[in-house]
Amino acid sequence: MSLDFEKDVAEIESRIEEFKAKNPEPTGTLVKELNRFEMERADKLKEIYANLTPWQTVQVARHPERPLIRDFISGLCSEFIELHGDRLFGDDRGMIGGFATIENHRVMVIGHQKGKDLDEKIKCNFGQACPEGYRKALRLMKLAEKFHIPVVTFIDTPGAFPGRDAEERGQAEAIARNLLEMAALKTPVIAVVTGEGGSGGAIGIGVGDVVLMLSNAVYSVISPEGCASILWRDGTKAAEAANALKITAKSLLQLKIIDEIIPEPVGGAHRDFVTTMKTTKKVLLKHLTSLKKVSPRKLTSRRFDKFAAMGRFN
Amino acid sequence: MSLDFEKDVAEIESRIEEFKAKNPEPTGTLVKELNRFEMERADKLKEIYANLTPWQTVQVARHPERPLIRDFISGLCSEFIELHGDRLFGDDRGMIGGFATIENHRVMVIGHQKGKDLDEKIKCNFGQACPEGYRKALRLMKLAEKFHIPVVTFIDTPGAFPGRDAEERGQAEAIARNLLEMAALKTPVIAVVTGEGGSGGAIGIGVGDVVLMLSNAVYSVISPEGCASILWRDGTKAAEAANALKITAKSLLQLKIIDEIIPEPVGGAHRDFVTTMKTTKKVLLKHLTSLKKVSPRKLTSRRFDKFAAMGRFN
Amino acid sequence: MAWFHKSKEIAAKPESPKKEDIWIQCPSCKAHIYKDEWEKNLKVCDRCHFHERLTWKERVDVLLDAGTFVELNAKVSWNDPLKFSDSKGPYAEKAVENCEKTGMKESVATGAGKINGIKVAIAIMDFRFMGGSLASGTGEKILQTALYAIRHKLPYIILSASGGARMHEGIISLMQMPKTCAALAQLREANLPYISIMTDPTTGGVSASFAMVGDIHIAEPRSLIGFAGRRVIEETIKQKLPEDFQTAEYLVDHGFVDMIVHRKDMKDMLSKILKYAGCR
Amino acid sequence: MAWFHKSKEIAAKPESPKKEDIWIQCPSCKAHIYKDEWEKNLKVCDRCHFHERLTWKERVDVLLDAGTFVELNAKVSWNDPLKFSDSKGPYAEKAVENCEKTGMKESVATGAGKINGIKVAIAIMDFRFMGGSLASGTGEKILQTALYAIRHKLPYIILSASGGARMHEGIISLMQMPKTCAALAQLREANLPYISIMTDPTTGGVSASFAMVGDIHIAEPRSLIGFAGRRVIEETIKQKLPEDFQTAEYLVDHGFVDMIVHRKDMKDMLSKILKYAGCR
Ligand SMILES: [Zn+2]
Ligand SMILES: [Zn+2]
Repeated sequence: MSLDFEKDVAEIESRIEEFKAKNPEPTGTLVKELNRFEMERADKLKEIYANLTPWQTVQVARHPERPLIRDFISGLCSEFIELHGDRLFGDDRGMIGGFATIENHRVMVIGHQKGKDLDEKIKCNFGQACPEGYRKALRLMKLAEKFHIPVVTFIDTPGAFPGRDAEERGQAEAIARNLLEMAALKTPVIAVVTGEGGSGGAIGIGVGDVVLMLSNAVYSVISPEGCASILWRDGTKAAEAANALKITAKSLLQLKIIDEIIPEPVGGAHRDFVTTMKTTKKVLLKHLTSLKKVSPRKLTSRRFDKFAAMGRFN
Repeated sequence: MSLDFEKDVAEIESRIEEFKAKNPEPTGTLVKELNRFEMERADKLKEIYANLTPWQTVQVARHPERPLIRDFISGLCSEFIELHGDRLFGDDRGMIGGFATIENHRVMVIGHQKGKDLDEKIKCNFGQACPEGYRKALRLMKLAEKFHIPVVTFIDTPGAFPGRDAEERGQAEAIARNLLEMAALKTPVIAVVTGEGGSGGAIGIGVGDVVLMLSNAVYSVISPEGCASILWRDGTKAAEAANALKITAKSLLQLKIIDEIIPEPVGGAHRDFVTTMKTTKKVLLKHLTSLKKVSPRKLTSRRFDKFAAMGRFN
Repeated sequence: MAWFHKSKEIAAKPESPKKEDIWIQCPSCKAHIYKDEWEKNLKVCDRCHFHERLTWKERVDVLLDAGTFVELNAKVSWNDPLKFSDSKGPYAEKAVENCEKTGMKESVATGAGKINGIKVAIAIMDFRFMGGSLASGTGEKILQTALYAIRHKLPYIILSASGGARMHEGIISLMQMPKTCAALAQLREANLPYISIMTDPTTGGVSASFAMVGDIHIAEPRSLIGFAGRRVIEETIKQKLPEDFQTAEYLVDHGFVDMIVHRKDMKDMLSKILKYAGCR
Repeated sequence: MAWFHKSKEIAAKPESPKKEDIWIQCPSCKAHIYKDEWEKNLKVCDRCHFHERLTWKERVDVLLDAGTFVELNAKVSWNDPLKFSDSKGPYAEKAVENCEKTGMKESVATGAGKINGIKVAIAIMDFRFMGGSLASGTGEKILQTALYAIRHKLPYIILSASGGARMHEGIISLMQMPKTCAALAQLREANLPYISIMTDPTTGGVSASFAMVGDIHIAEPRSLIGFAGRRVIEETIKQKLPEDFQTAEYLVDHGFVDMIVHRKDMKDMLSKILKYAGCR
């Protein structure tokens, strides 16, 4: 699937296809010509992605082929043992987690699950977790704390599920509880915003010692559409809202909300899973290794200082 | 309401009524005669209650006019501030609790609520608590631990609610969790079996440093009817089962399951709330005063030893 | 109970009273109520028990012993970290307007005071300041007051009144959720009591952070309390929600609020509870 | 994997095999299965994945490294504190029969052993002994093994298989619920891992005590797990329950079981999990 601002690339790609159809086995100058096309395509892609607007970045972050948590797990981990349930009410498919091994690090992986096909998407509410999802996440974090293994969360949600049942079962309480307990958790926490970092639903598993973000991910207090419809009274002004909200990795690094950007391959993570995983793994391993050396007491005290400093300007 | 084994008393009572109807304003010998009737009644009642069988005790423990938790609260406490909810799913009316003051002791009171009239009975499932009831109880106990005030539980339940929803929301987990957390609770816990101590539903709030029991209360692993229908394959053999199960306060004191019996007035607690409350208060105050002096560490270690010794015969 | 003495003093000498000066209409049941009676009732309708929103100063008058309130963090003000502008112009202009309108610098006032003689740290949100929205200054004041409570071993009381996070500060306002909760984690670590009072409305990012992690949760009658907005939920589930959805009473039934307390009883209830928490 | 070698050795030399010696019928789907295949499959039907109940010795063979199991608390036996008798006679007689039938003294066997080289404390309930019921001896052995785990800094694994508390010991059997949980509270205090494995059936007082407070909850496929009995619930709600009610799979959906693990994979799964718990 090609995004609307990629139409120049799409055009080159269709020329390439045409060329290949005409020349099924190119030789000599034809090969050179094909290479030229390919380079032209790569240059165009690079140019576009070097200059993505915030709203275009939102499109990339929401791309239907963007790697989801299960892709990250299989791309990064040599072992994954999924654990289910909140021990209170249910097992939210929109929030998954379990033991995982990344190289020589045993960790607890937790994150939003958007689902690949429609069936799965419906089962996991398109990545909008319910209270039982946040409570499952908390249970696994407390287990990680007991077992002295770090927590790695993958954030990719449009937001916490805004349903009647979710409200009745305490969506607000579940997120709030996680914020408090994560602040006090005596084991390292690394949060990675991989796609959409949607408001309370994102921060509900996002209180990390280190917060990482893929270069085309977004992280925001409200969706650009939601903000536009409230502050611009016009949902179509989403691009302007996206701009104003400063939701890209670059802006968030400047604002000291995130600690490091994980660069995506040219054209976005969805175009090259292998490279995306390789880069993500490298950054994760670096932080896992360094956090391992910090005492639990120092960890929580640093984590407090980190979040306490956010929005302190006086 | 008169119980079937009280028919001799009932007979005397109806004679007294008859006598009073005939002699609305008795004088002289008539007064003496009336006094004789009254004494006869008192003697009979005393005789019956001194020789209650276990199955008769069950009838008294379940008497519709027996004092319920709200009666104990208003009879014992100068202040009660009810607290609601488990912060997870709901507010179980079958398990109530809150801050209370007994003389000069601030405590957390928690207990089963059977309900007085049919409406209330239905709302609180006839004292059969749901998982959210046990979780509310646990929340209040943890709050008491934080605030350094003792917990006093009042046990009066046919058992935990055996409904589909209760199972789905983890009746087993909720009770089990309470058993573990109560064992570890760093504040004094006094449990009082006031009526029916029904199996898991009772012990779910029954892990006390001191376990008290009203003299006509019962406490059992299974209802006599349930036991009879399984082991005798005949539900009408409840009296035999009640006998075999050793469910009376006297038996349980011998078995070292309870620590002290709170004597009820002659004829049972339902015949004299005032005396019942007075006696209960006295016993409670004695234990509150004595437990206050024990350090939290010593409390939990003694509590462990106490329950660890139950059923240790080798 | 001392009540609105300052505002009443001002309002006490009308030159020539018009009808609107003598009675007001209850915003909920539309009953007509004499203004004096309304004020005497702490802005609560005695017909429908509707609790009108109060300013932070009115809250101080209702809850704290007269003359005991000391404001803290008064210098902390709103910020504009994103240089935010929307179709109605710059956030900075709007913020300045709100400051002028309310005499506040942010959506919360914080300080210390006494409740029937018991010293407390307290944060009081004021809905008039940009809908009581949670922004960097709000979070900072709530955090600093928690730290003050820890330093002075005081119980902490927060009165929430908020539509949620303030979009104009973008992600910074979202981060006030973990920030305030991290402060409350420290308070818990210090074993100090925290009472959360939810007033109308307590929604969005405020309900999903400090308001929902109290040792005790008290709500004013009929207050709106919830995470997502009614309209969003109705659009999601394609169904009408029940009338009492997200009311304080509804939250009691669903296990998230300990008790509903009428405004006139709030102060005494707080002091009673604080005594159980060992505060003197 | 070593499997039932002892029992197989005995069964290996039939004099003249009858039909019933060659095949068995799956108790669940009624399919006919060659006995050799059935045993090789660890008594699991490969058609319907029904997991037949195992004896504690079979469990040892499936889960522990060969020759590593050391029994503990072997002298602890059943008790008759109430001198209990029912219509079928004294409990004592029944208990003696069960001892003879099973070679056990109580419904659980406890000890220590190794799982792929990792040392563990383990308690294995056996349904053959009075329906795996929880009684004073059972509770005492489970408690003592927890204390052993604490002394030797070992993870603790309990395999439950029980219909619930043993009525014949009355209140004493009920008290094994807080007793075992108090032991597990001590284990938690010592920061040691506890894995609860629920096999068919795990119900009543066992589900409402030690089985449900594990760090990790594993269940065998299709195991019955629940508090109240199906018939009691149906009588209470006056409705038929769904077919899969109280199955292991149902409990995963409702949040109470972490994972369903097939018998043949159980040992490896345990050793994997124990490594995450820091056990060597
Ligand atoms: Zn009104
Ligand atoms: Zn089968």
